[in-house]
Amino acid sequence: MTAASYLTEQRGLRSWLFTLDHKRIGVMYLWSTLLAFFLGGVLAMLIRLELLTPTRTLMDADTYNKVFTLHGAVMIFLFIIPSIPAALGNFVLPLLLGARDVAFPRLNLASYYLYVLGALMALASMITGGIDTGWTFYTPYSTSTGGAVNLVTLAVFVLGFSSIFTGVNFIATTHKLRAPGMSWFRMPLFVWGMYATAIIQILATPVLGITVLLLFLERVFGVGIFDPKLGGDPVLFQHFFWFYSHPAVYIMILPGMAIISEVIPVFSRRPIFGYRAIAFSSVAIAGVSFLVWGHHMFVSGQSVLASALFSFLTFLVAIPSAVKVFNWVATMYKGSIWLQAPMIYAIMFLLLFAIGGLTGLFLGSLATDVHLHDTYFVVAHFHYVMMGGVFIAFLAGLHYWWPKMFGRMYSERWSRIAAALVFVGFNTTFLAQFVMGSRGMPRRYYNYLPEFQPLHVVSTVGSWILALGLVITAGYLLASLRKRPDAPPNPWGGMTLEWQTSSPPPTHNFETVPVVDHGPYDFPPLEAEEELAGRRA
Amino acid sequence: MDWLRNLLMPPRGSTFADQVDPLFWFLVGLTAFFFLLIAGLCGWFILRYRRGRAVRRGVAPTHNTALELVWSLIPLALVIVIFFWGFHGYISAAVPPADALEIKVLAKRWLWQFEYPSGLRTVNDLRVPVGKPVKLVMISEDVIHSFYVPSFRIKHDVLPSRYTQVWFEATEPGVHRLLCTEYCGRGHSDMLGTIQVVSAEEYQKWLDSGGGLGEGLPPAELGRLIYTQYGCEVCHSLDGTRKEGPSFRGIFGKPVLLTGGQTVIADENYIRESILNPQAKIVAGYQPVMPTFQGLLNERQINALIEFIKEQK
Amino acid sequence: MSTHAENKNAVRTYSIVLGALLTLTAVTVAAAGVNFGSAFINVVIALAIASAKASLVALYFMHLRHDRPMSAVIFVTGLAMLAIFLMFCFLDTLSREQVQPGLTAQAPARAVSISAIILSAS
Amino acid sequence: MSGSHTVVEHGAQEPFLQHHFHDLGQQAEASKIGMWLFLVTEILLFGGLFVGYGIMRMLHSQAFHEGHLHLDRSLGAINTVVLLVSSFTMAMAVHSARTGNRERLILLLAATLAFAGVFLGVKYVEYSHKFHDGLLPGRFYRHAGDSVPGVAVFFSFYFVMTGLHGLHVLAGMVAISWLLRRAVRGDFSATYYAPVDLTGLYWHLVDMIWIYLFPLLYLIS
Repeated sequence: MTAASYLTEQRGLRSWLFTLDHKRIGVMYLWSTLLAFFLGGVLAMLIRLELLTPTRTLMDADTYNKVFTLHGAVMIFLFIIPSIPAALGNFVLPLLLGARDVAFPRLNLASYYLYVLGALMALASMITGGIDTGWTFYTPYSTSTGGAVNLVTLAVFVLGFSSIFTGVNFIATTHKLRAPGMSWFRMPLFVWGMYATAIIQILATPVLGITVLLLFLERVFGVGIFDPKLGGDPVLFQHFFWFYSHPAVYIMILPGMAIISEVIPVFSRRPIFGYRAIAFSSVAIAGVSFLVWGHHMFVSGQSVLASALFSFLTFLVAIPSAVKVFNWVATMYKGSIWLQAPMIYAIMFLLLFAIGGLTGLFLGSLATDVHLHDTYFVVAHFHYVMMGGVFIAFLAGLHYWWPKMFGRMYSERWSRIAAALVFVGFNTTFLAQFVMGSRGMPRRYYNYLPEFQPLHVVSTVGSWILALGLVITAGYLLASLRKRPDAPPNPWGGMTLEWQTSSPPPTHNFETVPVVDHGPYDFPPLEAEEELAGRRA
Repeated sequence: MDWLRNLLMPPRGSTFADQVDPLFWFLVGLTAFFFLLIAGLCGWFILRYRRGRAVRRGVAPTHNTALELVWSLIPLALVIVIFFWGFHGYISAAVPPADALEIKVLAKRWLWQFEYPSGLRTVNDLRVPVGKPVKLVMISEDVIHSFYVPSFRIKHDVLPSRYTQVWFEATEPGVHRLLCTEYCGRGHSDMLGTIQVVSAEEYQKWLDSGGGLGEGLPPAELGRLIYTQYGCEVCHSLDGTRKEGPSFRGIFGKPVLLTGGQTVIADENYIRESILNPQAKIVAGYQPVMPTFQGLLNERQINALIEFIKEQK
Repeated sequence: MSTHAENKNAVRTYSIVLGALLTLTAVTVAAAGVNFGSAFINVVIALAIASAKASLVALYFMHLRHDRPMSAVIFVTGLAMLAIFLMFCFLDTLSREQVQPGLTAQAPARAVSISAIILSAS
Repeated sequence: MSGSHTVVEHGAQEPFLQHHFHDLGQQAEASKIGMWLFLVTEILLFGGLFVGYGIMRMLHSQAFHEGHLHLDRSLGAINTVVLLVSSFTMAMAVHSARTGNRERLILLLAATLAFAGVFLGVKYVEYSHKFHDGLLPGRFYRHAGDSVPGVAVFFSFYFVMTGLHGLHVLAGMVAISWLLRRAVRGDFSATYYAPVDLTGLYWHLVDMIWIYLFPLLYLIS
């Protein structure tokens, strides 16, 4: 590399802590969220270990309740929600648009520090009594239990604003900082996905803020809105909570879909099939996501009329999701499919997300949801969407942009071994949970009926395979950082703007302002590409 | 196919099973079909159009309006069918027949209490006649619980703020499991009960005998029965393990330190008071969470429980 | 010179808007003392007046009337989300089935039908 | 990076242009979009309270009526007028900034700040009166002699809603003070006045929320 990159132009801790560079903030976010994922993963392993036997295995019921609460809260608020937008998105969104930075760099740094503050508050709960409410904080349990609930509600409030700031930045950046020639329909689909995500972040997160604030005030002052003893309605809390937390599912999955929309055309060397359909379906999902939250409440005492409406609207979300999947598959048709790590994870995403999405039909449908609600079926379903979907897409994106972020190629061979282990481990862990769930094993159970033990053992063993795969992933990625920089500017042959600059990029992203004169997936004719492959080999 | 049915679904115990299960199996089939379709296409494309493989690729279209309409409209039609199918089952579960037998349910951490029209009360043990609609009117004393009977395919939250209801009609005599499915704290996974479906005559006989719990049993044996059936075991262990409440092991006749510093001897009167008025004296280090059993246990049953506790040396 | 004219113009517009806002404040205080038949109608009238005031503030003080449409789009989207939130919460609360011990004879089946719910909401 | 950034910001040609924007117009438009997005989050934050208020008022309509009788309607009306006038002076301040009239900008910002102070002063009088009567939120409610239960819930909402609004007024005062300092320093001109414009938008939103709070809390019939 000739010129200094964003990694080397300035050195020292201060140059990182006070940076306004979106790439450095993205990298700081990346390491922080990965640390959170590691913590959440350790907690998950503890949960699986405890469930190896029907009664006590290694911890008491109180500890177990705190562990699963923290696992959920850490994974959702500290990992999945910020991982793709704030870590990968921060890094690549301005590059994809040909911008020098996001619109509000200081707000971006503020977002990161709010994240750190919120994370520290949430983790401080571990040493100040723990929290055993479940990540859903349902009242009146959450208003009557002891522990560090107050601290965690405030942490969630702070984390919410961190997320809002990211969303504000992305929308303003997309509107105002596109490079010359970058019309809306020349934007890479990742940008469309981020844009749709940002809409939800801005519109839904404030309601989470007021919900946890009211919960906090309920605990401190006894406000009375959610407390039946004071004339309040605990079911209203569920409306407040899910008004945010269901759209939040799309804050998580839309960025995952956005990554897949980048990876599949590049590694199939095909223009994406149905660009507009995918772009609009992202925005459609963002819109409809606000109309479906009540499907978490079919057995909660919500009225029959509300349940019926919410069920119907829920099914409408299935359509844009299905459209996306079919478009991705069709993109591969007559392509030149290059099975490198990002593509392997993208195909894994297609398979796992298909299961996650299709099992959602069981839960959106009223009669079957009554039986399956709050069982392991739900646990398996959302892990297929959140982990099989979002996390696998995150891995696809991480492998895709890793050379760009750090200027190093990782070991392709180890990445295949790891991917195979992750795939086998994941399915072993969670397919067993589908079966348990439909047979009537409730979630959040510390003790369980002995008849479920074989399936729990399978699930726990699966979690070990999964963990092994992830440890290997961490190993070869970290090992690549010890090498000398060896990544070419465009290792995958992508046509989007981030590949037009060096790897890693210079501080101001581009030496000259790029001018866009083609679509994001207008690859050169295939013959030339095949020739290129021959030369590289 | 029976093995598959037993693998994925619990036994069928109520009329709802016949409404829920066909939809469930339809969805299983749909999931399998679309998953195999997607996986098959992916596999085929990967094999056929692998990079470097000499194959005629030509120019693939970047969109195809007709195709895109087809794969939007077919799922749309399918989900509309699923919606109405699911709605149908849900509505019939939401509206109990007018002649349903009404039983009141009180949920509290961590037990289920049932009150029959005759005034009889039981704990964690619901007995219902076969082939007759039963409506449960439920309320909680503390936090939200959820009444779940997998083999009946019914579930409904039990709220502390207002009554909710659920109904079912059991199809044959047998025993079914009742679980709590709304997380309610330490004893959540122990908040279990049984539902015994018996013939109409047997049900009537049982009601007339006042529940007939443990007749003819010696007091300590009856005490053991009450200990399990009334949910004492959820909070009080027999082997010294610390649970929500103090263990019964070796407490009888011993001094007990209370919150506030005073000490009492755990004699018959103390135990009796703790059963009927649990908040009167709280053992140091424990929370005042125990519900009262006033009106739930008669004198004979209380004495039996005391005898049982005496034996836990 | 154009500044001067523009100046005068703006001062006049803002003054008229302020006058309207103060008048509407007086109207809403007065309306609160009048019984329009039901508490519900009183709430609707109070909220209608408040919305008129808020619209004046948004259109003139916040320049939405002359601004780029983007600002208005963002603002209206936010209000629409709030409306959705409000609507569904009320819909559920108003249409809940009333369950009481011993009320078997009531006809909860009717309560399910949408027409009954619309009736009970008004 | 932060170092070079500051250099660009205080560069010679455009003192307040950040390095990643082409010109001040683009920068102002981006910041305006950002501000409106932020205002939407504020609307939804308060919106949650309005929804909760609506449901609780429906469930406890008598208690809400009885509770509101303890509020001083004339003080509420005075505060409404004060806040509306402050919105007017703020709009005029933005106009002065746009036309480059520095003296008038300073005067109008100071006036807005003063009205905001009056608003909080009146609020203080109201709050201390409620404290004295034991009309406190939720479980701290000490007032005796209510004919219906649930008045405590009304006062919970009264304090949470006006309290959160009061905090926003306070934040607005901090922002206006900062504008005042920059205006005195001579930072603003007819080409660069975005901070005044954006603070103005925020201030009008605070006013707008009060426009709804006033009838909902003080005028229940």
